[in-house]
Amino acid sequence: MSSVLINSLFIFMLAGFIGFEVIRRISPLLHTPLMSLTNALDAIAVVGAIILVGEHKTNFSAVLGTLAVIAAMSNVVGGFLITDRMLRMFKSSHPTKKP
Amino acid sequence: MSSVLINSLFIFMLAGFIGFEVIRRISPLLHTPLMSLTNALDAIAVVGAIILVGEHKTNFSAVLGTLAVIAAMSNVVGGFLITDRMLRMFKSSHPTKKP
Amino acid sequence: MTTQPFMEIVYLVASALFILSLKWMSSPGTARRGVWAGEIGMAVAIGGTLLHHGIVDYKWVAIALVIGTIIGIPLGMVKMTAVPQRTALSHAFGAFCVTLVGTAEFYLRSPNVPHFMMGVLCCEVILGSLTFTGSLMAAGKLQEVLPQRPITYRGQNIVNLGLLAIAVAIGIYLILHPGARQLFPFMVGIPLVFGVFMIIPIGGADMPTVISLLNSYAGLSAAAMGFVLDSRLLIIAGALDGSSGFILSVIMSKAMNRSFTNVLFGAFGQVQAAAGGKEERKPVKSVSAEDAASILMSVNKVVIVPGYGMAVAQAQHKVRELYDSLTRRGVDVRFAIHPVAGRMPGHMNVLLAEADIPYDHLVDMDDINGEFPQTDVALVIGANDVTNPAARTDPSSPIYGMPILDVDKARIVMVIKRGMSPGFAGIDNPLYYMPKTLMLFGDAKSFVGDIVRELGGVPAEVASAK
Amino acid sequence: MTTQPFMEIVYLVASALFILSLKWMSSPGTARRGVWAGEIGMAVAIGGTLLHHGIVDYKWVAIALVIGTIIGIPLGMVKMTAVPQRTALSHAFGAFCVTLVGTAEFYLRSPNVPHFMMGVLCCEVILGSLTFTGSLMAAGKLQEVLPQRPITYRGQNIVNLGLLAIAVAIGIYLILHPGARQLFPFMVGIPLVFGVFMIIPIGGADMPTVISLLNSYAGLSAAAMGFVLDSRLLIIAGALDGSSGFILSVIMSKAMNRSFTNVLFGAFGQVQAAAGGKEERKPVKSVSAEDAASILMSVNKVVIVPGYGMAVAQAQHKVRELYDSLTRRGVDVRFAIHPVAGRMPGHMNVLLAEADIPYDHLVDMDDINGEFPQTDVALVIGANDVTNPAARTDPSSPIYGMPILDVDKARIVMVIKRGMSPGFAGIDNPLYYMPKTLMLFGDAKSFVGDIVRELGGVPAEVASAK
Ligand SMILES: NC(=O)c1ccc[n+]([C@@H]2O[C@H](COP(=O)([O-])OP(=O)(O)OC[C@H]3O[C@@H](n4cnc5c(N)ncnc54)[C@H](OP(=O)(O)O)[C@@H]3O)[C@@H](O)[C@H]2O)c1
Ligand SMILES: NC(=O)c1ccc[n+]([C@@H]2O[C@H](COP(=O)([O-])OP(=O)(O)OC[C@H]3O[C@@H](n4cnc5c(N)ncnc54)[C@H](OP(=O)(O)O)[C@@H]3O)[C@@H](O)[C@H]2O)c1
Repeated sequence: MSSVLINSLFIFMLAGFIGFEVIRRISPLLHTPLMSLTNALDAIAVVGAIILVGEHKTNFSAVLGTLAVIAAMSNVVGGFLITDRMLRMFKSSHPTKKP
Repeated sequence: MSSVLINSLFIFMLAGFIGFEVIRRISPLLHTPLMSLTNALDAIAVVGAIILVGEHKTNFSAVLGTLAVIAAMSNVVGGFLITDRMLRMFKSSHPTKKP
Repeated sequence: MTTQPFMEIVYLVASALFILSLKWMSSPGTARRGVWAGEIGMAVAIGGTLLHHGIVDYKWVAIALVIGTIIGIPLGMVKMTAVPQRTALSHAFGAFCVTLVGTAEFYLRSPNVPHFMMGVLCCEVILGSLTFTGSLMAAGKLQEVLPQRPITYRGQNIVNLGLLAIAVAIGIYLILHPGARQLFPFMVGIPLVFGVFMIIPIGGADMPTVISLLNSYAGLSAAAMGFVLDSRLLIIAGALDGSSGFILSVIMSKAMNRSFTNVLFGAFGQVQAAAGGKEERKPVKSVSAEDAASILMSVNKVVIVPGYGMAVAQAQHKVRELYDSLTRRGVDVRFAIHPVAGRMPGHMNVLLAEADIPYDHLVDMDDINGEFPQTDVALVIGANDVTNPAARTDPSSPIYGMPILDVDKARIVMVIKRGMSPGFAGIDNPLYYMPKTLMLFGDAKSFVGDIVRELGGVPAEVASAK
Repeated sequence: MTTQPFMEIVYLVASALFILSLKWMSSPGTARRGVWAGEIGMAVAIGGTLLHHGIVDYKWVAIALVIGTIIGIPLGMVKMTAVPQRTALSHAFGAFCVTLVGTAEFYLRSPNVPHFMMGVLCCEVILGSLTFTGSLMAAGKLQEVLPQRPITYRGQNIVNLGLLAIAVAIGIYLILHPGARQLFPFMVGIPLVFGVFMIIPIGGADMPTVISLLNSYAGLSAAAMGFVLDSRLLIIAGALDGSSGFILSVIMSKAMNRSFTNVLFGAFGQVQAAAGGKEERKPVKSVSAEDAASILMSVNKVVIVPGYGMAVAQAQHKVRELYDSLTRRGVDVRFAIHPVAGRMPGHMNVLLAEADIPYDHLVDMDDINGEFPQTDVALVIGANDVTNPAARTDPSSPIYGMPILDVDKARIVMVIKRGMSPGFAGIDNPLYYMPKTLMLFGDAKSFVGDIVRELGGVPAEVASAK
């Protein structure tokens, strides 16, 4: 068990490092869409909730799980939707226009 | 077991990504020292070899292990040594000199 | 979360896609591909999970997914100006989900929960629940259903920290005695209360910084949930979200030169009171839309500096018209974007992009500041603090040291705002009293509209003449 | 490799340090800190491992570590010009270690090795052993103890690929029947042979590219070993090494515009034969050191373009003297560094750094190419291909499309080389026949020395005058 946790620590360390490296380089132009994107990705928690509901170990867990799925799923849909809407708005003038 | 392998795949994926992200950004100025550094880091294989020798399960494995430790250890020492020697050579003229 | 190799592979793929998604997000050219990668990753992960052997009851899963989608769509269609509160709301949802799952897991597993595992579980639940109520409060303040102004009383910080301390103490007790089920509700409840109290003393304008902090909390709690469920995918997503929220808050506080503590303990509230409404009496030069228009007609290089006021007034489309008629006249128009102009990171970019202004004409502070000396007119539209020279010159100013747009270096400065009232920082702006500065008093939208009308008639012909 | 939590934490720390080490390597300012991080990580990891409960026999471990150190020190002290072969040699050592461990593990575990695990083990051993002999061969060719020229015979590729195929086939059989211990030696032996054959047809000058390929193989085999031993630290180090090797080879092949296959199957050999020694007869303008010196004295901006010849002639210190006396005269001197000038990535940078030339005067190709038109003299010292305008102009040239330094755009071009013989690519260089080009025939070291002597007398006084 403890080795599973250690392992999770490794994953966390690596992913955290990637997060810092990648996000530090994201142009300020995109900070708002970035927020909504990470938000949608974060909603991957839905998989945990799904299993909770699906396994239906106790009614209590199933009820909490259902609410959790609803909350997370609305983030998934809403997050991706608005991110895409924002990005569709970003248009480049053709470089010729540039000084 | 198989879950251990999956897990190794995760680690490999994450570390590989970090490798690409970080190394793509290393200035050409430092490509030679970079080679010798990664080389030294790679020699971390020595830990595997050490355990092989130390556990001394069979004479055969112990002998192979000993050779392996020797090879890897010489990379550790040699690699770090030359990298540091190279880097010590890189000097900056004070920014004033810059155009 | 499972040991089916097949699913693990699915999750591996999803993780890779998530990482690529963020990577592609780094430039406008590839950003949309990034979103697609994220969507595919998500679909793969959910699809794979549904095939999980353990799942016996599909009905409720399906129902929940449908309801979630139905709620999600409107959340995805909100107006661009509502994005800040929407973001806050979605943090609340995320944290809600995490807290619920954490709670369920606890009651399923306790009393036999290993110490470390219980520790992680406590982090998950505490972070989750305080993020939940905190984000709801933040959303409320941004939506202005709650009072914007900071509500402070003496001993506030002691009370808050006390609450948190109790929650943590309970957590520690639970780590040692995972069987104490009756205590768990308190470990959920107290942080819920703390979340509310935490936001009360913080002014509405500080919410964006708070939001990104809450963002990273949400990420961390999700990662913790990943630890509990041994889901690498979840750990990775959580870590990415956490670091992103953290980095954004750092960027913001830097650009506002404030410290987290400073934001969290609402120090600005006092400053506001103290610095507010000083030296209003100095004379300013105020001109009409005609005069402004006639000046703008005659120059070569204009830099437009949008700010929170443009957002409030919804003036971005009028600004677009101004941009058009000026460029049609051959005037070189750029936009100077301060990292914290408006009320969320990238606020101005999104609004101007919405108004179809090409993003390569939106110039970051560091790049544009060099150009102001060669600029004929710096047209400030509803921006204030981000143009305040006091940040450069007056060590006594509360925003001293905050990097600003050097509009005061331009040949002429025009400022569109409704009155002399200060901006977010609540301090007066010397810029307005400079001889080169012309104040254009009025609502951003209508005033810009007037200028466009003044410029009006001609461009069509000019265009055809060209 | 173990489940002692303590050790796992140690390895976690080591992994983090390794990653930071590479991150800090990215700029000269932090590079040395990077090395320290790597060293500490290594020390921590080895130290932690020695505390591993399983270790019963410390004697041999200690002996091996000492011997390794003793061998390592001279390997760390080689001359800078010997760095390429040293690198090759260390890849050989690394691969050797991996292969041995893989072999030992197989005999310890077989017949009960799960399929996937056995698959990884095969990758480890095959990659390891071919990298071992391959790197030895490469080192030999670079050290010139082996014939540099490519040795080719018909059907060579079929033979080689055949060998590899057999090894892989054996591997697959072993995956299915991990008990077939008697087959294992072949799976080690055949790749050893393949490694030799693989290098035979490749010319000495192509070795650097090969080396970086072998570098990534070494990394991958180490990572595979990590899979077998379930050591995350090893997987991470291997992945980092693998990607670094891969990226460097890509950079090199791009800069030489060649494909891996092209390098690996020695296609250049033919080209060399084909393109070698054409149009030698055209007239060239050859001048003496005095003339060169007097020109250099009279100009403002000189760009020095070092190449393989400077390395061969060990001319870097003389070049430093030249740089000094010119700068003392107030001439603006820069160095133009082509990514594949010399025979390994960063070759010129290391040599010039060794000669104490400040690295901020070493300018990358992309940055300097714009400056040549404003350059009075482009002084080419032992470089050839990287200055060959044919790469821009002549679609029939084998190096057409390879990015080059546009020295031909400078007002005057001076080329120091011993004769008219071609460079690595084995093709003639139109640059030498341009009217603006002056050939300075001679060994780089002595010729630069002469120029410095010619410039000689004056500078001291000039310096004092200043
Ligand atoms: N971007 C972020 O992430 C973020 C986060 C937190 C805090 N902040 C803070 O927010 C501030 C942003 O600076 P800023 O210059 O963009 O805005 P600001 O300093 O808040 O000033 C906005 C100005 O716009 C004017 N205004 C308001 N409504 C208007 C309307 N309808 N028409 C015309 N003008 C209007 C106001 O003056 P009148 O009332 O006289 O019209 C006000 O002075 C900074 O202090 C920053 O630290 C930003
Ligand atoms: N850097 C890498 O990683 C790498 C890897 C693989 C291949 N390569 C290849 O290597 C080549 C490098 O280009 P390069 O321009 O640096 O070198 P080059 O094209 O190989 O030309 C070197 C020139 O230096 C001259 N030279 C040799 N010894 C000399 C001495 N002692 N004194 C003066 N001149 C001497 C030679 O002409 P003389 O004999 O007439 O003197 C030769 O023409 C490129 O083709 C590149 O693709 C590079």
